[in-house]
Amino acid sequence: PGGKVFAEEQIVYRLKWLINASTAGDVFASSQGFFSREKLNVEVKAGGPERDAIRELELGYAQFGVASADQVIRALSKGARVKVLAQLFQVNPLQWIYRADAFTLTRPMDLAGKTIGITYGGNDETIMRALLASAGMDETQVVLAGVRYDYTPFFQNKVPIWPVYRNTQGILLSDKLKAGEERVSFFNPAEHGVRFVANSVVTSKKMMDQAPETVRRFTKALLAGWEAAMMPANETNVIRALTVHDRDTSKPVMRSQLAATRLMIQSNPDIPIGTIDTEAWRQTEQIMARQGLIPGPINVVDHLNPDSGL
Amino acid sequence: MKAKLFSGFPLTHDAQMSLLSCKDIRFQYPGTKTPLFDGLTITIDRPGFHALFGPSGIGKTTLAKIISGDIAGFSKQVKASGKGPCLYTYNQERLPGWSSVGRHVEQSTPEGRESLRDHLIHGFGLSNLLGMRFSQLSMGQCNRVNLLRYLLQDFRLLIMDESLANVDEPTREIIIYQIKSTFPKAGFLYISHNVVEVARFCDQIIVLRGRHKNPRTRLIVGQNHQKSQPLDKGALEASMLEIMNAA
Amino acid sequence: MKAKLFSGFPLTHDAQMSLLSCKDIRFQYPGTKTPLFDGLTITIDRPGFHALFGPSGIGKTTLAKIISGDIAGFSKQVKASGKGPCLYTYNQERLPGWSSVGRHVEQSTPEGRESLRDHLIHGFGLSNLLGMRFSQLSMGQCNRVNLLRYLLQDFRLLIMDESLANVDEPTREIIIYQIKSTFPKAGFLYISHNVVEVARFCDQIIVLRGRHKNPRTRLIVGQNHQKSQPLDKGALEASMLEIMNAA
Amino acid sequence: MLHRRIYQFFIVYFLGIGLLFGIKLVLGLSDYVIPGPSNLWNTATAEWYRYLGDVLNTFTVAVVGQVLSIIIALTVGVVGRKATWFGSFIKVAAYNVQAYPIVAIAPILFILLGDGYLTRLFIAAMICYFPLLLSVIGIMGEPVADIEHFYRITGRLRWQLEVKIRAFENLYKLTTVISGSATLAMAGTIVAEFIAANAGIGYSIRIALYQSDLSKILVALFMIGITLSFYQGVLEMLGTSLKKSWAGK
Amino acid sequence: MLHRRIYQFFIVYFLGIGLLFGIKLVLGLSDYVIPGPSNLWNTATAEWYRYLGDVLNTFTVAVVGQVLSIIIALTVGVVGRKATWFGSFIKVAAYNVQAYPIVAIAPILFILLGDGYLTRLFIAAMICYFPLLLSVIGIMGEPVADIEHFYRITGRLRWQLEVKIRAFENLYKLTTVISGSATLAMAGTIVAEFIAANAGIGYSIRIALYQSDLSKILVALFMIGITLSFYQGVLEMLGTSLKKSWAGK
Ligand SMILES: Nc1ncnc2c1ncn2[C@@H]1O[C@H](COP(=O)(O)OP(=O)(O)OP(=O)(O)O)[C@@H](O)[C@H]1O
Ligand SMILES: Nc1ncnc2c1ncn2[C@@H]1O[C@H](COP(=O)(O)OP(=O)(O)OP(=O)(O)O)[C@@H](O)[C@H]1O
Ligand SMILES: [Mg+2]
Ligand SMILES: [Mg+2]
Repeated sequence: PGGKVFAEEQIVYRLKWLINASTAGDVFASSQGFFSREKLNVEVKAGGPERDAIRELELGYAQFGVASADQVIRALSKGARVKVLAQLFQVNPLQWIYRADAFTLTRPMDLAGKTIGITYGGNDETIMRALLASAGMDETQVVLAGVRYDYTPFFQNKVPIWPVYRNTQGILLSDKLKAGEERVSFFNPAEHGVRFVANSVVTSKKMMDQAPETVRRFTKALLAGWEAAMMPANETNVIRALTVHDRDTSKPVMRSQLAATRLMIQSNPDIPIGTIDTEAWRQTEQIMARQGLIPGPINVVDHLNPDSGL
Repeated sequence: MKAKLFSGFPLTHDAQMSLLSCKDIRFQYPGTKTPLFDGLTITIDRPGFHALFGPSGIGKTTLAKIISGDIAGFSKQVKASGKGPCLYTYNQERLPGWSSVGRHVEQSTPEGRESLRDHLIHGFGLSNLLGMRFSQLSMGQCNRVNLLRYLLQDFRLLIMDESLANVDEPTREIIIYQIKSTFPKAGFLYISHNVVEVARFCDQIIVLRGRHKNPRTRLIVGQNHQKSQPLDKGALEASMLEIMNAA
Repeated sequence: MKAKLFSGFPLTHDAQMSLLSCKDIRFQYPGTKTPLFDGLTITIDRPGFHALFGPSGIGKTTLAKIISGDIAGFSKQVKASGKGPCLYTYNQERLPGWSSVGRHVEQSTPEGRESLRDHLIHGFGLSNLLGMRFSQLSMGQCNRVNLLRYLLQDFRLLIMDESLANVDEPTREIIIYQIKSTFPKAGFLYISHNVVEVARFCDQIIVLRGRHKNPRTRLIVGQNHQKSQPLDKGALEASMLEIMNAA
Repeated sequence: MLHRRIYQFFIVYFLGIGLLFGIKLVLGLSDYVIPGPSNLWNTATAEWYRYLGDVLNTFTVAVVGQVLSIIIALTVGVVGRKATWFGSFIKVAAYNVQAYPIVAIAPILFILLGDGYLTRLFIAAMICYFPLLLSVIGIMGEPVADIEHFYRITGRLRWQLEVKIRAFENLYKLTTVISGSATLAMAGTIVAEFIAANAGIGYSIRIALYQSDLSKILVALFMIGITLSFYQGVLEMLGTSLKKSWAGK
Repeated sequence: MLHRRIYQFFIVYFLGIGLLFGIKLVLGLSDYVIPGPSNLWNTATAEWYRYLGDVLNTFTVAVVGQVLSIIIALTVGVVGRKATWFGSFIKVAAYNVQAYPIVAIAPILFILLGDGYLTRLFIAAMICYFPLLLSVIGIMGEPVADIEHFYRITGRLRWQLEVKIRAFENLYKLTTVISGSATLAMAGTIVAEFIAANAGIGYSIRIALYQSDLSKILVALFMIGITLSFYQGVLEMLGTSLKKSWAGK
């Protein structure tokens, strides 16, 4: 019989969020055949608020996934055996948007007396608290306001400092305000010493032990996909690939989003895409431990596999 | 004494006009093949206690509803004299359950008829039942309570569709005498399957006859007996026979 | 011919035993002050067409339900002879509305009684109504259809609570004669307010009397008239008088 | 009846939109808080066709979900109608499960059912069935003495017959609740898509919300409303003809 | 009746928990996916008191929301019961608003009502009222001819009396639906808190979800269930005594 001698391996890859510019490399790796070149048949599944890639790994619904660092650390503290393969975002896209004409935030002390939106229970809460603590500020010096998916309080200026994903929502919001003749700025905690890791690629320890070769091939293909997706030359193709899934974002917006994403995936051209920032992971664990979000130390560094894709 | 008590009660009926006249009524239930009535004509020329009589299923209830307007669309063909509406009451009506029978009757008594009400309650043998809910009454008690509240209303004609069917004969007799003496000038159409009763108490008896008989109705004169009168047994039997032959 | 037709029908009643005996029944409706029955005792010593008679509200329906078990808790005090249950039927029962009356009756006919059913349908004057829904029937038609389906069942005693109250007299007469001739050895307890009827057709008549009368019941022997017999008018009037005096 | 439902929906919808524009005008809100008419119109012309597809997708799930929920409600209602221990237990179980907000048990559902069509269907059915259940229990728990007496006393009253009698006697109430529950099935499916799907109008609404695009949401609501009005109208017509054929009137 | 409801709830809850533990055991899952007994127990002892407070907070909103929704449902149901144009219009409006998933109209609500107590109450009432409405329309739309005839023919049948008669004749169905709707009010309030509040158990569940902490969610579900069983039991007792006092039986 002709055709393929080896069947492609069936893989499910669960993203953390809906498909948008933040998942450019994931989608591109799949659409441009990076996976199939590695003899992998990968189904890239969009995530969502009720999705949890780590749970799906354990239940066998997925073999690889994207999870935020706080998810990984929490899961590890509860005995989940999960391994980090690559860190996609070098800079956490979670930042705070505000109207540039109203005030300027150059240092954490500038937050004093202002109303800041945080998602209670979300990692923006953790980050903001860590930031305030590292700046030696008391929480009573600011007003924390719980926010949800609905931006109306920000639009109405009731909560003037609002947490957003800089590379996606950030672009949309600044466009909207621009249309209303208002300028925006972003407040980025990483610039003030809080380096809280964002999305990373994870798999289960079982996968790691039983199919190291698959893990290697997957990581390699994925990172190659990201590499290609981030090249400005490929922008049109990336946008085409994303538009298949994301029909709601216009191309100009997507272009801006991709530009912003690039700066976060590859903040320093010398550091290869996917590099795990061990120091940032250590800091992330410390922050979580200090805020009582995990019961004790878990040495997250032991669960990072910086070489898996090489 | 009783008669005097209610001399103040407005008697709305004009003895000069005919009580009821139905002309050329045609009615067919939807979904049935033949009309129940086809050109039915009836006249009763004076107020009083009259009857509508005929075998089961012949159309008494239907005709009654047509006259009262419960079946709509016959306002042109049906005429009744006097002021006030034609009321139709039947033996399966119920009173609401949330308070006692006495309270409901009280609430549906028009102003100024309180003594009439108390008089009827007593005469109908309901005095001891006023504190009960309707659902606790026996069938005959239900019949009586229901009829009573209708008698308190304004009407030019009251059609009683087997309204006393579940009441024992002695009580029924008392009630009929009482109605006749209390409302001597009002119009009643009494539907009953009891020939003796109809022949004895009613003034005129409309007998509804089978679909293929001609004419469809016969008007027979009954004994229209009052409590104080002597009863002529022979005449009664003649009326009964006439009714039975007509049906 | 009719009687022969159904000679195969199982007549489950043993003429030696008493049909019904109730002993020392005490019953009070919850929420009422005085018991309706207090030590009530009744015996009917043989099958046949009997009656339960008494003024409205005296407790006929209640007693009937106690006997049939519709009001539970009296299995010790109530004994009835023969096989099969005591059935209780009343004039306000309805048949389900989703198919025709004929279909419902068909479905509730026990096997082997189809010819009995057809015989009764014809005798009750229901042949033309089988295609109709129950809600389209007149009151007397409802009465007949309902009674008919009970007669097709197994029973040791059938209590008919005003089951023919809304049927015209000639039809009622036909039906009663038919029941008596078709089920000569079964037990019936017929509740009716019609003295003539009760005195003429019933064998024994239990008269329930007012709360303060002693004894609470009287057993009167009626004419138990059959279709073929001559009717002794004098004896009938005597029975009627006896019943009326007892009540 | 059908066209009346639809033009009445138009009135309702445009009253609502008018109200929003009124608020915008009075409070002087900018376009990103409440979109203006031209913005809305542009969005409508650009998106209506795609949203129609999404709504129809959602709609098919909703219909299956509704059928499922009718079955569940009838089953639970019939079992739970009796005042027995088991009946009341079933009721307690059904009520409790209902009290748990679907968002809270969604993680558990994902563990049990995985993601995809089944979960979507299940959530839709869960949201839709409870109101049906309440009515079914209310209807099935109450005897229709005048009809049931014969069957009870002659030993013929199987539970099927009992259920049939009570359903028939309350046909108007049942058809009202069932045709009304279409609304709930639709809303339930949308919620399910909102939390757990990659298709359907709920998913589109979710993205529109994420992008803070109120005009898209308003267009989506229009498509939902028109579809539902149509469906409801059809259900009511079915209900009427059922009543006609079953009750013969 | 009350204690029966509560111990039946215990059975339901522990059956559910047992099922989860079973899955955990069979599939060898970590505490992250399904918490183990000791994990659950620790969370329970640590959090039950705080969650109790949250549940009671939610509960008070739910009760007010339920009362509100009963009022709305009765009002709309009474107006919409007639087969007139206006009646059917009110019905269309009520049905359509219901079909819009609350998450989609939350931004609009937010603009109109702000966030906080009112929005929470409103959403709770919105979720709870619709099933009530369906029953009320079903009940109010059907005449009770044998009782109403007298009042109609004598010109006494005001709408209040008509409503009273139909309500009374369907008291069992109404009390079933109303006491059952407590569940919906509770679920509705939780949803409201989930999408639009900073207090109550819905808000706590939301945080627990963010933290992927299933054991907290299970403890929260327990507190919700027990409160609701209690409330439901009380409502049923009230219903029974209402029936007693109103219907005299
Ligand atoms: N809704 C209906 N649809 C079709 N036919 C009907 C309907 N109601 C009554 N009928 C038929 O019309 C005829 C007359 O019915 P109606 O109730 O007027 O009789 P009636 O004279 O009052 O009888 P009864 O003395 O038994 O009450 C009957 O044969 C009945 O079957
Ligand atoms: N549920 C109940 N609660 C209280 N009292 C009741 C109840 N049902 C019946 N009664 C009373 O018990 C008495 C007997 O009622 P029952 O129905 O047995 O009378 P009946 O002899 O059949 O009368 P009728 O000939 O009028 O049908 C009546 O006075 C009635 O008011
Ligand atoms: Mg009639
Ligand atoms: Mg009786």
